[in-house]
Amino acid sequence: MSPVYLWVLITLPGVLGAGLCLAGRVADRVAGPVGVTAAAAVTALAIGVALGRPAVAVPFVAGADFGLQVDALAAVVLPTVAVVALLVLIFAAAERGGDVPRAPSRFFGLMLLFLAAVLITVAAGTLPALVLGWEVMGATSYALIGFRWQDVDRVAGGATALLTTRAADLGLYLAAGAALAGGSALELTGLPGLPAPWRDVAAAGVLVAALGKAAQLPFSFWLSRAMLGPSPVSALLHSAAMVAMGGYLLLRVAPLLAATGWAATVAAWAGALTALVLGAVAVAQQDLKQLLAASTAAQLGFVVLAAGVSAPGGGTAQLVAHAATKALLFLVAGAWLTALGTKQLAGLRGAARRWPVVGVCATVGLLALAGAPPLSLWATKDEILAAVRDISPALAVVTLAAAAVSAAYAGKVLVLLWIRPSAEVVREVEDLFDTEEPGTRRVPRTAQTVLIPLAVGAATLGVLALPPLAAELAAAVGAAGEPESTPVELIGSGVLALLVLAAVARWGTPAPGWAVNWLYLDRMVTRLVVDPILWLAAALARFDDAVVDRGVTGAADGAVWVAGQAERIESTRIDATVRGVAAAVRRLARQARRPQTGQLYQYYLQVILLLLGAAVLLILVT
Amino acid sequence: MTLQLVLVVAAALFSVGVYGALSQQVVVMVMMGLELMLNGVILAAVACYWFLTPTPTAQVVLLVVIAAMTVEMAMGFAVATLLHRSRNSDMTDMATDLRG
Amino acid sequence: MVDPAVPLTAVLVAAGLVVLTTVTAVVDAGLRDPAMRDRATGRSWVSRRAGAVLVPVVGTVRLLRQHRRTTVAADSLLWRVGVVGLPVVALLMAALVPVGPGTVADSSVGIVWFNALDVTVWALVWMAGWGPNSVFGLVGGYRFLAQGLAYELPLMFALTAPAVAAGSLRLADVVAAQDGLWFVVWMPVAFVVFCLAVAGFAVWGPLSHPAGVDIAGGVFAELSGVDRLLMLAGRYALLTAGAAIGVTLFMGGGSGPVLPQWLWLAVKTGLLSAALIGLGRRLPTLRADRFAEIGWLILLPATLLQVLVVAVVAARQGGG
Amino acid sequence: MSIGIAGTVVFWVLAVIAVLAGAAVFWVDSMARATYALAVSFVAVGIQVLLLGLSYIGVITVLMMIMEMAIMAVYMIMFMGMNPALMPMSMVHGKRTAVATATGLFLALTAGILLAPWPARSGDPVPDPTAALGEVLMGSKMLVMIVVSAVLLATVIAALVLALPRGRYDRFGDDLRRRPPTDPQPGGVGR
Repeated sequence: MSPVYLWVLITLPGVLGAGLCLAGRVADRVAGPVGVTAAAAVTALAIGVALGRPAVAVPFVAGADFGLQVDALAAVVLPTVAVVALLVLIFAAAERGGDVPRAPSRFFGLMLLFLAAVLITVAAGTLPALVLGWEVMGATSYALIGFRWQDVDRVAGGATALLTTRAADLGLYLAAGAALAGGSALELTGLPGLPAPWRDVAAAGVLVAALGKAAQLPFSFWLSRAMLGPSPVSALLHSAAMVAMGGYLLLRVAPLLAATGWAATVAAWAGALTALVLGAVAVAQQDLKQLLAASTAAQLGFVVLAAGVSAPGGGTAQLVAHAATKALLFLVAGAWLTALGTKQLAGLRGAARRWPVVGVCATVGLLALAGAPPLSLWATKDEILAAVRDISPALAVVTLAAAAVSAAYAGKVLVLLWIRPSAEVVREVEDLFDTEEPGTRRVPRTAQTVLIPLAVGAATLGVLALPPLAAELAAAVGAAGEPESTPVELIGSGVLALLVLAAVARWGTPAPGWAVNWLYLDRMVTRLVVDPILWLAAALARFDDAVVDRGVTGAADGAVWVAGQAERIESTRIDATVRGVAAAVRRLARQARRPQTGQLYQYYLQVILLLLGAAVLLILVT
Repeated sequence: MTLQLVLVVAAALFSVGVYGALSQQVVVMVMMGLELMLNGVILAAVACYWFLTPTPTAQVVLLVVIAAMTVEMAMGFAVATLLHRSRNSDMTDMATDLRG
Repeated sequence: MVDPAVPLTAVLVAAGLVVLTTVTAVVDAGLRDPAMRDRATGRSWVSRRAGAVLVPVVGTVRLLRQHRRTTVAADSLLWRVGVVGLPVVALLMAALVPVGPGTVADSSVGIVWFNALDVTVWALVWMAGWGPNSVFGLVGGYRFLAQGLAYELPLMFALTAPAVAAGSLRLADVVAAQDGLWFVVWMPVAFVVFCLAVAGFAVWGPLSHPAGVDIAGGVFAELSGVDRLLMLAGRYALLTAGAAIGVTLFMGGGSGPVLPQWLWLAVKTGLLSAALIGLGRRLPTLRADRFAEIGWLILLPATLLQVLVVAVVAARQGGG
Repeated sequence: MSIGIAGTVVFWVLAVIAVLAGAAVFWVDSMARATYALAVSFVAVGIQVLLLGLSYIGVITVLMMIMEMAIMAVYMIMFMGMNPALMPMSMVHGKRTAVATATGLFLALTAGILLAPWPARSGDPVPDPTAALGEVLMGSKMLVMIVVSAVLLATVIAALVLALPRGRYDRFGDDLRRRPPTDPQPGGVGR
């Protein structure tokens, strides 16, 4: 496999995306086809490199290469990202309402740029490459979330996402600095070998960055705000790409976490708690996309947990299966939003009956999310559970509870979607239509078609976590001998999921205020971080006005005073001297004018006399 | 025939030229005075060549003197023509623009 | 200046040459003088020939007997100098020519001397025009100066060409340098310009504007008696002397087979004079203002190119 | 090397002629005569130069000065517009001062000439001074000729600029496109 394909893989979407962005309105007509074609090419290339596993490196910064490599983990994730991106772009190109048709060129350009950044991140073999992909990913995600920049709150949502993840990203720089200080060549595989203090610093930095990106506690709130972006954006960013990259990074550096001793535990607990708490948040949501967002954070909690308990096989399987599932669900939400103009659960009551294909696909996705056997997330979650079980019973309990909670929120949506509404309810539902945007009342055939492969993925990708593939995957990603779930466990968890589903269908779900409002995380951050910083800035501004500015003004006043003194001296003494000299020169000049009579012969006479005088002088001297 | 005697002749020519340059009012006549002075210079230079240093360098000096005469004549005629055209006069007394 | 060693024969040959050709030319002029023409148009062939032969004698005698015309407030001194000066200058030119046995005035800077003499003609012709205090005469004198300015610079460069080729300013050296190939062959431009200049200082042919009929003969207007005779003679003498110099510079001087050197010189000079006289009679007179532009814009660059060619050739031959 | 008795006699006769003709320049009443008196003075000095062995320089002096005086005569007549020999001409100023200065200068120069300790002659003239001059001009003294040529070119241009009453804009029009140019006196080449 030639490394050239790897370069093409990342430069093709990057160059095309930048080109579309720069072309602007001119390229609107071709943007969709170009985007889809590029994504298709990327998919083909991704599959190619996944099979060929090339690695390249070029000198980038002093002491570190820009390295890309496709190891087993990347070989699994790269095609996943590419396929999801392709399907999402096809869906977006097929949409006739919503946000995308407003500026297709910008949308597809940014999406392609984002895709290129994700591909770099996935394939990154060194920290500089990782940072590069990471940063471009963050920047493009901001632009994509704030795609409808005319709405201030959407742009603000993008800013929140960007600022939060950026703040967490600093950890990556910290890690890079620690790696440099520790004498490493900034290769990801070299991080576990760092000397003690630097290794801990690097692990902490990577952990913070990954948790931030993956919307784990305490950073989860930004994901809520990010739901203001277009649905295809959510489908890509919050399923296979950006958020997933946080989990992916932790899977990548799982050896580093394990090497420190404490970081793995922190990651495991953070993941488990997120899975539980955000699951509860999801249960309380009344907005489909908000629910899906919370569920994304929760599901990625399992991935983070897997990284923390050194079960990269299960984590990878969870990542891939969740990507398919969540992309499917976000696209479904987007399709309904475009068609019906609402994403309120109340407004979507009975929506599954309107378009059967969409409804069935949504059901498959939701069942998978719930962990119902034999769908994908049931198997992957169990594999992680098997790993947790050996490490800490407490953690196992929390994890199990989180799995049950996920069945609860999935069941809540499922019930609402398939409900056969009464006439009164139908009126209620129709009142909610078009409250968020004017709906088109139709889902394009292409968009419906796209959902099918995703649904198939959501249903079947569980094989990655089942024998015989599970052991092979675990061995490939470097965790041979990872514990596998026993049939009993599998059956047990499946039964648990089905029981919870049944309970939800029967009794409904609670909606506590703390969960509806995402644990008040947003407010807490405002109080604890934003307000103090603003106060500090105001204080600094006052300091600037009161001290620095006054100093400058004082210096200027002093200079003016000195200048005044100098001016007095100049006008009295120097001026007088100059005048005196000028007067003397004038007198001399007046004298000098006297010989200038204008009469030629007098000039001659003067010359003769002068020359005679000179001759006499010469004779006298010699 | 000695150097001194030839130089005295040259001095005589020069002095006559000086008289002309000082006394004449007409531009062209003034130029004649200047020419006469240079005539004396030529004679003196040749005398020095013959009696003191019979080298080709002396001839170069003479060539330079002749060139100087040429320049003087050309510029003198040009200025005189200009003066005559603009003032309808060829008297140096009327061209006193350089009065200080 | 006159080298005592030069045989008397040389002086005689040179002077004789000039006088002979001058007389011939005067005969020619006499034949065309309207006053004389009647005498040459006898009815019979014999009387016509006899009249023709007698014309110069009669004409000369007539001019010698004629009283001088006087004009008001004439500047006689300058007038006389101008009139007498022309034949004298012609004789001095002839003295420069290397005739068979030797040269009357053999100067190491003969070519420059010739040039100085031809410039002297400027002063003389102008004086002859100025002297009688006559408008036509003065106009003729001015015309001559204007014309002189136009032909003099080309002439100087035309003279430079043979000097460069011969590597010497001595006329005898120039003659010697033409052993084998006459300079006229590869310096045609210089030769033509030279001949034009000869016509110019002889107030002849196309350059006879200073003596034009439109101003009643110009510098000749007020001349009478012996003055007129001298001036006319001087004019033809200049033409002849110029031809002699031209032969020396461009046509190999006295070199030639069988015949003695002085005879070859005489033959060539006679031929060139005849050509000059004949051509001059057949060409129209050029106005001085027209000729000024021709001289500056055509002749001067042409002679400069000629000198360049000659200089390159001379340099390639090893500096002459 | 000497010029012989005859040469000496000729030299002094020429010296007298030169000085007298020079004086005549400011003595005679006629412009033309004054001009040619100066020419005579120059020719006399030129022949003196010739006698002292510098044939080329001497001839050149004669050539140049006759030419110059012929032109100068034209200017004299042109500017003064005077009838020859008719009008007593005395256009002088400060004659007394001039005479005094000239006399004083002559006396001072003579005194200097007679009192100065002149060195002895060094070396003999070369047989062919003209060729020697050429060698020197093309060799060690070439810079002199280069400078002189530049000065002469500048003089030509400056003199034309000063003296010409009409410039190219007068001839070719304001846009320099008029063909043929308007001249008060048409020339000889094609016009």
